[in-house]
Amino acid sequence: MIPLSYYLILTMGLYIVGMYCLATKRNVVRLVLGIEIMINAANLNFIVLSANWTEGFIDPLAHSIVMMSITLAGCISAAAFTIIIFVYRHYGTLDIRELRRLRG
Amino acid sequence: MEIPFVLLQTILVPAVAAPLVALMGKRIGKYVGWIASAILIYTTSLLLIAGSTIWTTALPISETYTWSAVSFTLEFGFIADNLSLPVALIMNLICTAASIYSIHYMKHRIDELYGEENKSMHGLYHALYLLFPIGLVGVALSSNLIAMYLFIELVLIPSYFLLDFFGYRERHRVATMYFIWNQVAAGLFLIGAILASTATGGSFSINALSTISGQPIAFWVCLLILVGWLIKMAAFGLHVWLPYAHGEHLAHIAAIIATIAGLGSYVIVRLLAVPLAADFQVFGLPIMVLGLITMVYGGLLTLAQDDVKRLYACSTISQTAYSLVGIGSLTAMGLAGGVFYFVSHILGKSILLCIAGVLMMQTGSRDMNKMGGLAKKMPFTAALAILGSMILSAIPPLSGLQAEWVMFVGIFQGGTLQGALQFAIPVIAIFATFLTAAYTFWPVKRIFFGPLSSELEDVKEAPKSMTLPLFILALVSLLFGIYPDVVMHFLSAFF
Amino acid sequence: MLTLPLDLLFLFAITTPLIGWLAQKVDLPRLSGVYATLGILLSAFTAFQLLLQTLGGVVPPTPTSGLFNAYFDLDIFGSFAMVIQIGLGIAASIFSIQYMRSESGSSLYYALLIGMIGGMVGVVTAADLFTLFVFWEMMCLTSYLLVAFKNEEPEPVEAGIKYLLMSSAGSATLLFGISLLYGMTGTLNFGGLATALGHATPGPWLYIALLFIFTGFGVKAAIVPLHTWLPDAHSAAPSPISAMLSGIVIETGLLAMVRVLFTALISLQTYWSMVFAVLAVITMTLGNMTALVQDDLKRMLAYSSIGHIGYMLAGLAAGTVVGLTGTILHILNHALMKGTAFLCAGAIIYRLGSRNLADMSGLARRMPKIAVAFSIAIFALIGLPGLNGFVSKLTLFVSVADVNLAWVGIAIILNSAISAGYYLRIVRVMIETESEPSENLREAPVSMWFPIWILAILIITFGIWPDLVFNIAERAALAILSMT
Amino acid sequence: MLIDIHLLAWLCWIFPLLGAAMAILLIRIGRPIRDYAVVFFTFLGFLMALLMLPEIVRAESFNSPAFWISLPGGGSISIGMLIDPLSIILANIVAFLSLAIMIYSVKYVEHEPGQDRYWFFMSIFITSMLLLVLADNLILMFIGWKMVGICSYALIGHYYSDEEEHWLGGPDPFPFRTPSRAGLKALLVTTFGDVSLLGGIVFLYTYSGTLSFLELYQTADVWLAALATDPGALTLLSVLLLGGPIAKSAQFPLHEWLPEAMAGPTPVSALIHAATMVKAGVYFIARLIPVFFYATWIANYPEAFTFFAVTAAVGAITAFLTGTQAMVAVELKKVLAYSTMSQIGYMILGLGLAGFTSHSMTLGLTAGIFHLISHGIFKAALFLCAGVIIHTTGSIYMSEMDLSRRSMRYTWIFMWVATMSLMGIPPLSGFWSKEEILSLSFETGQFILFALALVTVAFTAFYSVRFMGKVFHKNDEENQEDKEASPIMLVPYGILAVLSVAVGAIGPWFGEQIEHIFEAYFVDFLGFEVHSGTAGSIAPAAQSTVPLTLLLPLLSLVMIVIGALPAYRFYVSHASSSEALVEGSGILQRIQMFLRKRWYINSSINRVFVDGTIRYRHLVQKYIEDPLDCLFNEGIPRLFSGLSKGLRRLQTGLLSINIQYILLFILLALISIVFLVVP
Repeated sequence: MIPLSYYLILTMGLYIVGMYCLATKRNVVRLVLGIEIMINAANLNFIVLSANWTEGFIDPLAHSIVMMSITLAGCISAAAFTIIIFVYRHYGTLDIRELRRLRG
Repeated sequence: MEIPFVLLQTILVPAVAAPLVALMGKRIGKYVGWIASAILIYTTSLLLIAGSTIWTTALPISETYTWSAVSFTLEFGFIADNLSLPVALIMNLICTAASIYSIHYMKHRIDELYGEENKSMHGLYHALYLLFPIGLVGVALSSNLIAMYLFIELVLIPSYFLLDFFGYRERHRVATMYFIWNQVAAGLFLIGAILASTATGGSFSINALSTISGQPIAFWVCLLILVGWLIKMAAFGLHVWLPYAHGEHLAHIAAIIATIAGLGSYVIVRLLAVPLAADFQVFGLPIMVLGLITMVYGGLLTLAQDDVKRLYACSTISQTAYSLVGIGSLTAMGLAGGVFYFVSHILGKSILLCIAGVLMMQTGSRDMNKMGGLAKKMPFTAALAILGSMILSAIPPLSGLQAEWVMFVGIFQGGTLQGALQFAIPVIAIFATFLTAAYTFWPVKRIFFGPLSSELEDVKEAPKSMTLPLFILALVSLLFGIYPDVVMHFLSAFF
Repeated sequence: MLTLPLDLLFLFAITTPLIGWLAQKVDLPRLSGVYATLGILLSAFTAFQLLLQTLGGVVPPTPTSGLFNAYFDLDIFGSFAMVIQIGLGIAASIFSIQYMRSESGSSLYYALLIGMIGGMVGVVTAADLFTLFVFWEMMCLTSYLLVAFKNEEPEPVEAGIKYLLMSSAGSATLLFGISLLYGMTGTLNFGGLATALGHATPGPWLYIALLFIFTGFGVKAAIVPLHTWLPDAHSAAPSPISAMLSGIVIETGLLAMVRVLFTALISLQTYWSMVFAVLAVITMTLGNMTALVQDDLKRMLAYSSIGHIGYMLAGLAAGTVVGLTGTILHILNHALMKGTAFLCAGAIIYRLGSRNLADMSGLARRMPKIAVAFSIAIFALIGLPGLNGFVSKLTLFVSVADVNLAWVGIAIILNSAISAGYYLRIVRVMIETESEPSENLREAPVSMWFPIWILAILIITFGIWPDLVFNIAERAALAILSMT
Repeated sequence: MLIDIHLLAWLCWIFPLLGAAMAILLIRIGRPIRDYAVVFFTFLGFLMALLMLPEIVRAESFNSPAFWISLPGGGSISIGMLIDPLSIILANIVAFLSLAIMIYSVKYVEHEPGQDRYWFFMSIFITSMLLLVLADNLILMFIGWKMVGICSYALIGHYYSDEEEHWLGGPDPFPFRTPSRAGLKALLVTTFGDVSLLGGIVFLYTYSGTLSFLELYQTADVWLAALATDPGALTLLSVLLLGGPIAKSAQFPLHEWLPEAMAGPTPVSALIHAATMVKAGVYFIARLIPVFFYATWIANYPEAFTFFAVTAAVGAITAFLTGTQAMVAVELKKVLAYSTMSQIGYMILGLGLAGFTSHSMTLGLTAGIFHLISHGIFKAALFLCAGVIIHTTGSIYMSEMDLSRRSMRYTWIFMWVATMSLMGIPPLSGFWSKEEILSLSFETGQFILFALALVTVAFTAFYSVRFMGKVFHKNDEENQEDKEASPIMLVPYGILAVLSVAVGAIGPWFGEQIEHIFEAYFVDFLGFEVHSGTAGSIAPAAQSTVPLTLLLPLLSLVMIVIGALPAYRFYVSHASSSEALVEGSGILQRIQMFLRKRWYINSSINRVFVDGTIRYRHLVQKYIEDPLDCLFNEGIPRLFSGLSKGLRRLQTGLLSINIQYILLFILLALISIVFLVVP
């Protein structure tokens, strides 16, 4: 059996990847994907931990949570893309660095 | 005579009246000022009655109203005792006089700024003005630190708005500056108050203050409250806001600001010098030295002014420092004298600042270099200016001298002074008072004496409604001068 | 069936677009607004009743059967927060009737608004962390869309996408943290978390969980340095939404944080209270300092919200009954004050068409009702006694001074003094002599100044008579502290 | 006794106060009634003083103070009137001279502006002076003292509009001074002294715990002992207390206000010089002498001798200094002013000498007070005459005066009488009183002081003859246009001149009586015993008195002749011309200039204090206030706005940077966890 820590390192890694994506990428769509990665890191965590809790028993709570979470992530993406469309309309680009009207 | 809730009435009646006054102003314009003044005359007489009760029974009157009692007790406690009553009474009196004075003065100023027919401005002004007596009397009568803070801040609001609405020249900038300085000062006071309350077990009562005496926190409490009030008292280094605030404020509001500055002596005595006497000891010498520097510096600064209003503004810096030196001596005589001097000084200073307003109104100028010989045209005003100067310069039979000698006895006794300082500080201090005569009477000469310039030929005497209230203040000062026990009876019983 | 206010909110959230569609047919553009307001009013009424019940010691009936069984738990804390949230919602909604009249799809706007309120109500009444998270996301989603609602302009859209990205990153972090907590205890119920973790010696994972959860909520609550989305979003959103965001949405982050901190993470209190103390000072200082040089009225108010979040954090840092009381009370007071301020700003923008402070000079003479209410709000924000802001700030200071964090209290007071610098600029500009842009202004319509004045009167009332709410706030704080 | 003596004393100063009230209240009734009402009340005051006079022979003090102020710690201050020989003498002098001057004023101010003001302040002036001399404690006395000052301010600056005809000083190259400036100067200079005096009083009180004169006398041993334990305290007390009299009585170095105090109406000058104000200092020193005498000679605190040393030195220097200036002054009133200072110098010298030996207390007191009396009489007469002269000629400069001796015969005679009294020609009153001072200074062995005083006698004779000659003896052509003064003006100074003669006639007896009374009062009644032969005393000069009584008057007569003769030749007989003499000699020219420039004392004080203040007053503003202002009111806002702008840059608008903040936060939190928690 693979120790739990490996999974946790993996999910942490995923989380960091998501963050890295958010911090470095320019394209807004990629940023949304970054967020998806982060949410999925958390989801994965739930799954991993659900199995870990009791030997040989998988907690259904975690799975229902993940189901719900995926739905929410979908909603977020939907909302994000709605706004992104307007971003493109107004700015003519998807480069987040071009969105600098608001500062200071 | 027993009047129910006499102290609460003093605070509450103007507060309730303020919105009504604002509304009535829309209808009757400047005449609303008489209503406001009548209200203040009523509260003054209430305080007088309270004063007579205390005089005869020697027992303080106290009233307590709970404000909030959940996590910690916040109270509106009022106490009129031998220390607070004379201070409250005199401040209410000044507010009353200034209120009557302002009826005509404000008409002039509002006409100038907002046009002839602006009635609602009168209502606004008088409503805001009514907050001053509430705040000032409230500070004096509070028996609770938070209530005191509330009243301190309450004074700030009308002074900010009145400065911004009706002040002179750079009024908008100065209003903000004034507000922030005072906000910082009040903030420091609040910090001190709360620190004290943590040490007393959550009580904000002034009576409880003495329980923290001797604890290390008492030092910080003293320091914070002291520095907060030193800002308000415009001690040297912290005084730079005051010439602006006085200079640009309406004349009689400047008088009230001077009152606030002087009130510091009362608060320091009330909160620090008496309940925390042992912990306040270390501040004695520094306060005296600071007071001394401020006295001299304020005097020199006053001599440097050509602007009639800034002149009396700067003199406030110097005069308030007198009380500071008195308080710094930490002797009973010094403290009593410091408070007495404050009472006496604000009478004079109110007269003088109001006179500055009269001059600005009647001559349209505030530059002393352009004045001269006005005594011929405005004999009453000139007489008032001299009376005011006499109070400041401690010339009997007005009250200045009585206050000054009581205070200087305290300073010479100088509880905390040792060695050479024991002689040096009092002697320097008393010689510094010479400057007062110079900076009050020299301007009198510049403004009122000498040949009248042709531009000022048309100047007229101010109306009676402006000069008479000031004469009453001078009469009060005369009373204190001839029979100082009117004040000292109270103060001696306290200390 | 959830709880009664929530049910009503959902009902109206769903039906408002229908009414809006209907309204379009009968050409009554304000109908959907009125309908939504009625809905919020109704739910406010029920929420208020719930509050009275909880205060009376009665545990209100939460659904005993059905899908969401036991996932809600009504205590005084929750019901009090709920009343604040819905109450501010009423004001925003009434204000919007006129403000959003010309917007297309205003029924959608109301639906989103009600949804946001619903989300917040869910967050504070949730009995377990995941329910909390779901409603949290609901609140976030609706707020993203509301910020970007005026999509015909570039700024709201830009603010919206940035807000969305940052806040979602925060949400993801939060979820990650929740998953760790779940991993440690196997339950997400607050009661369960409290029993499992409340008295245990903290292990390293608990710290990590704290970090993630705190960061997650912190982004929403705009704790420096996680605050960067806030000035953009708050200034670009429609003013009633700004009022909601500043007044209660970001505070909901704090409220949620309180729930978790005082149950699952109570064993780390000594650690996080120190961190909070530092962050409180940084947050309030940065917020107030940055606001000093703003020329955009709404942006200034937005920064000031950051400052106030700092004050609230101080109470959490104290972590005592007094501290929590102070925080809860300040959340209420800030909702009133900042709500008034943003709605006033909205009314001004509605008439003036500009957010620039310099254009507003002389406003007081043209729009006296708005100017007076605005001034009241501003003086309350400064913390002048007699107005509500003072009482809560005082409570906060006392609480930190009690636990030997007096320096935080001193920072609060000095910050109040600094903040006077920019707050007063607003007052000053309004009462300055008139300028050209403000010459032809008229007073704002009734539906705008009415909610503003309701809030302003509450500001004064709670200032003069703080015990009206002080009591409840304290009991709410006790309710939180009794969870472990 | 018809009326209780305490009541008399109170009424004595209350009546003039009522007179002041009349001056205001009766404005509308009409001028003559008002004037006479005021004068009448002054008269009543005088009457009260007169009624007290019989009590003087009892040589006791009457004092029944009434409660006035309660002080912290249970103490209190009572006030009352102190009636003892010293105060009775002074009160009588003041009240009498004031009455004469007030009667004179009725006519004098007939056509002057601001009469209400004039009468009001004159009455208050008299009130305060009477209050000053009758007060039984230091504070009450100080109140009178200060009120005298403010009244003098108002009266000197009576012509506040500064019309050119009221200017003072000049002619070129000497600067003109305006009345309002003169008033201010008088107020400020005396205030400087007052401040010092107040300091002294308060300082004294901290040791003595009482302000009452009688109690101070009675408890002198106790509080002096306390005072003497602090080194320097007695010296400090002496200097502080003397500051007041020195300024008030126009003594060196605070004397420069008096010459310019001539700017007011002449009766005011008369009042200031003869009856009030400048005499206050003399009175106060006389009051203090017993105490300091006790300290020096009986309690043996050598420090207390400072008081006497300073007093005597100041008196002698002033007498000499101002005597020289009087010789060259060009304005009539200014000559008289210098002469006043010079004469007051004598009085102060006499009082100072009281403490030089262990037995000279009453001698010194007598000498000082006697001279005060006689000077009061003749100086009042001189000023009143001068008022008439200036009125008649319309000029303040003696060079422009040329009066007819015939048509103004009475004035001429009275003025000569007064002048001779001033010169000290026997048997006029001035001679006897001056002799006492001279002989005392000789007897105590203070030969420098004696020499100064003696030389001043010659100066006095010179300037006296000079001004009389210049006014009345300019040429022999009789100027018929001049009219004698109206009786209402003439009578007052006539009476004064007669009185001068009368007092002179009984001079020695008069002096002796005063001495007896003081002896009986201070020594027998109060118990300030004078032991002869106390350590450190100068050998008593008792055996040499017989030759001295002859030698000294002779010597001073010689000095008078030395002084008067040249003046007579220059100004009366016109046998030679002083201008020619001065122009012929460079040294004399320089001396004349030096004297006219008032030894440059005035100009240097002016330069340092007045011009310095005016010129450099803005420096404070510029170098302290403005930088502070800049620091606080611009610097701090700028600092904050700078910080604010800096912090604003954190808000870059770049999402990636925002995310980096989050990462940074997480990182910092992690570090803090690692460092704070893990170990």
